[in-house]
Amino acid sequence: MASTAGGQPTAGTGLALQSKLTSILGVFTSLLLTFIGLTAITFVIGRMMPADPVLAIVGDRASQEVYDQVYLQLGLDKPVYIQYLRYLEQLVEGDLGTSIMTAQPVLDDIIRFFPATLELATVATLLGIFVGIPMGVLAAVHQGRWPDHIVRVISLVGYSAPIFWLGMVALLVFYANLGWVAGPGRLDVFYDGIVEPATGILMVDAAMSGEWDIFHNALSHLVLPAMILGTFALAYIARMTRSFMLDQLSQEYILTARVKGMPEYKVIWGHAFRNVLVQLITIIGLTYASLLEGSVLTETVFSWPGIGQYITNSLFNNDMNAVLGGTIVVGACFVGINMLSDLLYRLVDPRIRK
Amino acid sequence: MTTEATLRGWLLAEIPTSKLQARCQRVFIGWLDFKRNPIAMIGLLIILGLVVVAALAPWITTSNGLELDLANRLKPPSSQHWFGTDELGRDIFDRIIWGSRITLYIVALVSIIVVPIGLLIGTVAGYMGGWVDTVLMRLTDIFLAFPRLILAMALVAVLGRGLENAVLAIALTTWSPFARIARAEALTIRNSEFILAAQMQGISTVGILARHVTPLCMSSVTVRLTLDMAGIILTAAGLGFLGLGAQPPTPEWGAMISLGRQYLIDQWWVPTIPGIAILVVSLGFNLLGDGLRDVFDPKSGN
Amino acid sequence: MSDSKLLSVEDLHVTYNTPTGLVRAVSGVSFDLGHEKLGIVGESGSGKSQTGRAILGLTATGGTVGARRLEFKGTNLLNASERTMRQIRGGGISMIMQDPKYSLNPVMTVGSQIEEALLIHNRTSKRVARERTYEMLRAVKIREPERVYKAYPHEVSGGMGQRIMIAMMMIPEPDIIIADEPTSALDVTVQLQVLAVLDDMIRERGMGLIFISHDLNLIASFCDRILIMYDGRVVEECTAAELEQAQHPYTRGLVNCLPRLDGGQDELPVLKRDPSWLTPPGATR
Amino acid sequence: MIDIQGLDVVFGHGRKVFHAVRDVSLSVEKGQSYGLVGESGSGKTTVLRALAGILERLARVSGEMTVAEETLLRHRSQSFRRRVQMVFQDPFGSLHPRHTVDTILSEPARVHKLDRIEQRVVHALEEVGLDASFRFRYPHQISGGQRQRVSVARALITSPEIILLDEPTSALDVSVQAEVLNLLMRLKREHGLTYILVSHNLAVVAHMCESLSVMQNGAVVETMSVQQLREHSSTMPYTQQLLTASLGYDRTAIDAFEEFA
Repeated sequence: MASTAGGQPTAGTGLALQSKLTSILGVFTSLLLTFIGLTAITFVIGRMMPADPVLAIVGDRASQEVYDQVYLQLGLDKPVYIQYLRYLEQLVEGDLGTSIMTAQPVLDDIIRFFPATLELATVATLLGIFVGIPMGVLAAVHQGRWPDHIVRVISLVGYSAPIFWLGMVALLVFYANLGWVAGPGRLDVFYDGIVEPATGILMVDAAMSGEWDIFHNALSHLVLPAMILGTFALAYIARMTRSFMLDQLSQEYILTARVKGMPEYKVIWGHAFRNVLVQLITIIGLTYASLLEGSVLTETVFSWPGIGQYITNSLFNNDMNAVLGGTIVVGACFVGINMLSDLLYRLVDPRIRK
Repeated sequence: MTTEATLRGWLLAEIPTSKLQARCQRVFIGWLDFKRNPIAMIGLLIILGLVVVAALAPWITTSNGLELDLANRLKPPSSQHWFGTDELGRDIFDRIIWGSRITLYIVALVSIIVVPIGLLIGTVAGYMGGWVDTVLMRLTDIFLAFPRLILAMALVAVLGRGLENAVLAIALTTWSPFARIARAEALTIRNSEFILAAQMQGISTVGILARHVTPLCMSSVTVRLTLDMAGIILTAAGLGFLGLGAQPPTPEWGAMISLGRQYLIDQWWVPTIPGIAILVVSLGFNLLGDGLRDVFDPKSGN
Repeated sequence: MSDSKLLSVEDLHVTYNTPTGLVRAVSGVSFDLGHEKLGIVGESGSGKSQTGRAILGLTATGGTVGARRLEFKGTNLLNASERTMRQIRGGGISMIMQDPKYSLNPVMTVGSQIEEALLIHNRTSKRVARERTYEMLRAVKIREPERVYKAYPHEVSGGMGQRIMIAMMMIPEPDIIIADEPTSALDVTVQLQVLAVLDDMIRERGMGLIFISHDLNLIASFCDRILIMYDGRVVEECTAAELEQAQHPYTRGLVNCLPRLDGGQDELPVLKRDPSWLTPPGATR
Repeated sequence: MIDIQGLDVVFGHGRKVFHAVRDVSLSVEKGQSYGLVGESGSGKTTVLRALAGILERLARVSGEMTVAEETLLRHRSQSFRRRVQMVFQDPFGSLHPRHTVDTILSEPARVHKLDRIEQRVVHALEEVGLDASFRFRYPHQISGGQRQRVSVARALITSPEIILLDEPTSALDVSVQAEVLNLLMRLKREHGLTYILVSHNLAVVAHMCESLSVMQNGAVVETMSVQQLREHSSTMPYTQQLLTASLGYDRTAIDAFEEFA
C-alpha cells in the first residue's frame, strides 16, 4: 500500500516561512549597502565640488584665523574616511546643512517642497496603473491586430516625447488657447496661504478644511502636469504589461486552463494576469520611484514648487548643501520604494527564489 | 541583374562553402527577417535619415546656424526659412540640421563608454559567480538605484556645465543596466552544455568569455542599447533644457527649446520644431529597438 | 463495439500557414475510439500531438483543422460553437500534458486549480468542491490531501505533479482523456506508478484514453490498440499484441532499432526511410 | 585507465548544502565501456562532470582520481584536456548557437596547438558520417542526429583516449539513437577508445557496456558486469526494481514497487 503514494511536498510551510524571512533579510542588507554607496557618491561629489566649503561659511572677508578655526571645526584635517563617517553621522541625525538660498536647514526646505512632488508622482502613477495595465493586457490578447498596434504606437510615442516639451505644448494648447485648465504653479496667487498646510498635499488639506474652491483650483492646476507625467508612466506600464502578458499567454498552463473548458476572459484575467501582476509590482515600484525624480523637468516647466525645482534652483545658485541634500533624499526614496516593491514581490510570489 | 541573382543565390545557398559565406548568410537572413518587420523598418529609416542629414549638413544648410541676423528675428516658417527663425534671426532649419550632429555625437559617445563597461562587468560577474559576482553586482545596484537625471545634474554641478560633462554624467548613470543584462545572459549561458564543452576543451576563461559568452549577450545588449539611445537623447535634451548640457550658441535641441520657451505663445515654432526633432529621433530609436527585439526574440520569430 | 463509440475521427487534417509555405502537420488521420486505451506513437514531428490538440479545438494560431468527420458522442466538433466546445473541454474530453512543472499555474495553489476544474462544469458549493478535491487527491494516491491542497506547484515533485494533473482532469468526469507524453519527464519507476493510477481510474470509470508517446515499448505494454504515425499520417494500426508482427517497414524499423536488455546485437539495425512513406503532396483534398 | 576513489561532491553552502555524490569509487580498464545507471538526481552525471573537471566553480569536489597514471589536480592539465573528451546530452545545448560547425571543430584543435587543422576538421566530419558540406553550417541548420554527430566529431578532434558520454542519445528519436549508438561502437573499435556512459536507459547501457554501476541518491548501490544485468542476477532490490520497470508497463509488478529514499 505504502508503495504507491508519492513523495511529500518538498518544502513544508515552516521551512517556506523561514526562507522567506532569509530573503527579506537579504533585501534589507542590500538596502543598507546601496544606501552606503549612495551616500559615498554624494560625499565624493561634495568633496570634489569646486566651491570651498569653509569659504561658503565664513565668507571671503574672514581672517585666516577664523578660516582655520572653521576648517578644523569641519574636520577637514582628518582622514577622508573619518570625514565620511562624520558625514554619515550628520545624515542619520537629519542634518543636511543649511541652504544658502533660503537660509534654512535643508531638511526643513525639503519637508516643505516634497509633498508637491509626491502629489504629482502619485496621481501620475495611478493614471499609469489604471489606464496602462488594461491597455497592455488588451494589446497582448489581440497581438498583431489593430488594438495592439494602437497601444504600441501610443506607448512608443509616450515613451519618446521629451516630457518638458510636451508640457510646454500642453500648456500652450489647454491653458493659453483653450483655457480648460489652470496654468503653472499649484494654486492661483489669491488662494495662496489660505489653507493651513496639514499634510502638505493641497487637495487633501483643502478638502479637510472644506475649502472646495481651493480644492477645485488645486485640481485644475494638477491635471495637466499629472497627465503629462502620467503619459510617461502609462507608456512604460502598458509596454511592460504587454510583454509580460505575451510571455504568460504562451505558457503551457494557459493551455491547461483552456483544456479545462474555461471561458477565455477567465483564462486571461484569472490565470495569465495573476502571474503578470506579480511581475508588475516591481515595474510599478520602479515607475513611481522614477517619477519622483523624473518630475524635475515637469516641475520646471509647470513652475511646480516641488523638490525637483528646489534642486534645480539650488544648482543655479551654487547652493551645494541643498543640491546634495535633495539628491540624498530623492535617492533614498528611490531606493526605498524599489525595496518596498521588491519585498512585496517576494511576499506575493509563492515561488521563493532559490 | 545576373550579378544580383548570383549574389542572392550565394547568400541563400543551401550549403555554404566558406566561413565568409556562412557569416554573410547569417547577416542576410537576419536582414530578411528584419525587413518583414514594418516597425523596425520605419525606425531604421528614421535613424538612417538622421545619419545622412548629419553627414550632409554642410551641403543641406545655407548657414552654420550660429551667425546672427537680427533684422530677421522670429520670422515664421516660409519658403526661405522652412522652420522660421529664432530670437536672434538664425535659421531654425539649419540649426536643427547641425544639431543632429550633436545628437549623434552624444549617442555615439555614451554607447562607446557604456557598452564595453557593462559587458565586461556583467559577463565577468555572471560567469564567475561567487564573491566576484556579489561585489560587482552590488556596485551595479548602487548605480542602478541612483536617480538618473538628478545624479547627472549633481555631476554636472561638480564637473562644470557643458556637453562633454553631460555625456560623462549620462554614461555614468547608463552603464549599470547593461551590466545587469549581460550578467543575466551570462548566468543562463554559463551552465549550458556548450560552455561546459568549451571548459572541457581546455579553453581559458578569457577565451570563453570573449568568444563564447559575449557574442550571445550581444543581441539583448543591442536591443537595450537601441532602446536606451532614446532615453539618452531625452536625458541629454533635458540637461540642455535645464541649461546644464550643451551651452549656447551650440544648436543642441534641448537648449534650443529652453531658449525658445519664452516665445511659445506668440512664436510657437521656435520651441516646437526642436521638440518635434527630438520626438522623431527618439521615436526612431524606440521603433528600431522594438523591432530588433521582435527579430531577436525567438518566441515571436519562428 | 461500434455503438459504444465515443469519438470518431475521419480524414483529419491540420495545416499551418508559415512564411515558407503550407506545412501539413496532420494529413488524413482516421480512427475511432471506444472505451479503450488507444496509443498513438511516432517520432518527433510525426503529428501525434497535433492530432490530440485538434480534437480539443486547441490548435495553435495559424493552424487550420479540417476533417470529413470529427464527432464526440454525436456532437460534431468541427462546427460546434465556442460555448459547446468549452463544455466538452474538461467535461467531455480532457487532456494531460507532458510536464507538470509548466502545465500548472505557478502562482495558484494546487487545490484551487483542481477545484476550479470542477466548478467550471458543476455548480456546487465551495465546501462540496473542496471535499470532492480531497477525495480526488486520495483517488490518485496522494497521502496527505489536506497538505497538498494548500501547496503550490513548485513545492511538489514531478510524479506528484502529474498525479495532481490527473486529478484535475478527472474531476469533471470526462469520457475521454488525451494524455500527451504524460510521463516522459519522469523517472521510469515513477512513470509506471503514475500510469498505474491513470490506468485504474480509466478502467473503474469506463473511459476512453488516447495515449500519445514516442516510447513504443511503453505504448505496447500499456495500450490496447496502437496507431503508428509518420509524417502526419497513420501508417499502421494494430493491437498491442500484434506489434511484433507489424507489416509496415517503418513500424518494423522502429521495433528493431531499439537496443535490447538481453543483448545479443553487435550492431543495431538502422531504420531506412523510404520516400514513398511520405505524404504525397496534394494527394488528399 | 580511470580510477576514482572516495569521490564526494557537495553543492551549495550553509543551509542549502546538497550532497550530490557520496563516496563513489570505480575503475575502468583501457578500452572498456563503463556504464553509470540511475534515476534523475542519483548523481551519475555529477560523477562524470567531477571527473571531467568542470565542477570547480560550482561545487566542492574531494576524493582521488587518476587517469592513465596522472593524478588529477583541481585544475586539469592541458594534456588531460586533450586526452579526455565529453559528449553531452542535449544536441542543441552542447553546440554554441553562433558558431559554425567549422568553428566548433577547429577551436579545440587550435587551443591544443595541433597542426593541419583544416584536414583534421574534414577528417573528423568524415569519421562521424557527415560530408564536408556541413562544415560551414550553424547548429540550427542541421537535425538533432547530425548535431549529435558534430558533438562526437568535436570530441574526436584532439585524438582523445577517453570519451565521457552523458546521456548521448536520450534527446533523440529511437531511430536516430540507433545510428548514434552504432557510430559510437564503431569509433570505439577503430580507435581503441575508453568510454564512461551515463544513462537512465538500462537497455542502452546493456548494449554498449561491459560493466556498470547502479547509482542512487549519490551513492553506488551495486557494481556488476553486463552479463549479470542480462541474467537479472542482481542482488539489490533497487536494481531489481529498475530492471522490472525498464521492461515496460506491468500493472501487477507496479504494486510491488518500493520507495527507496
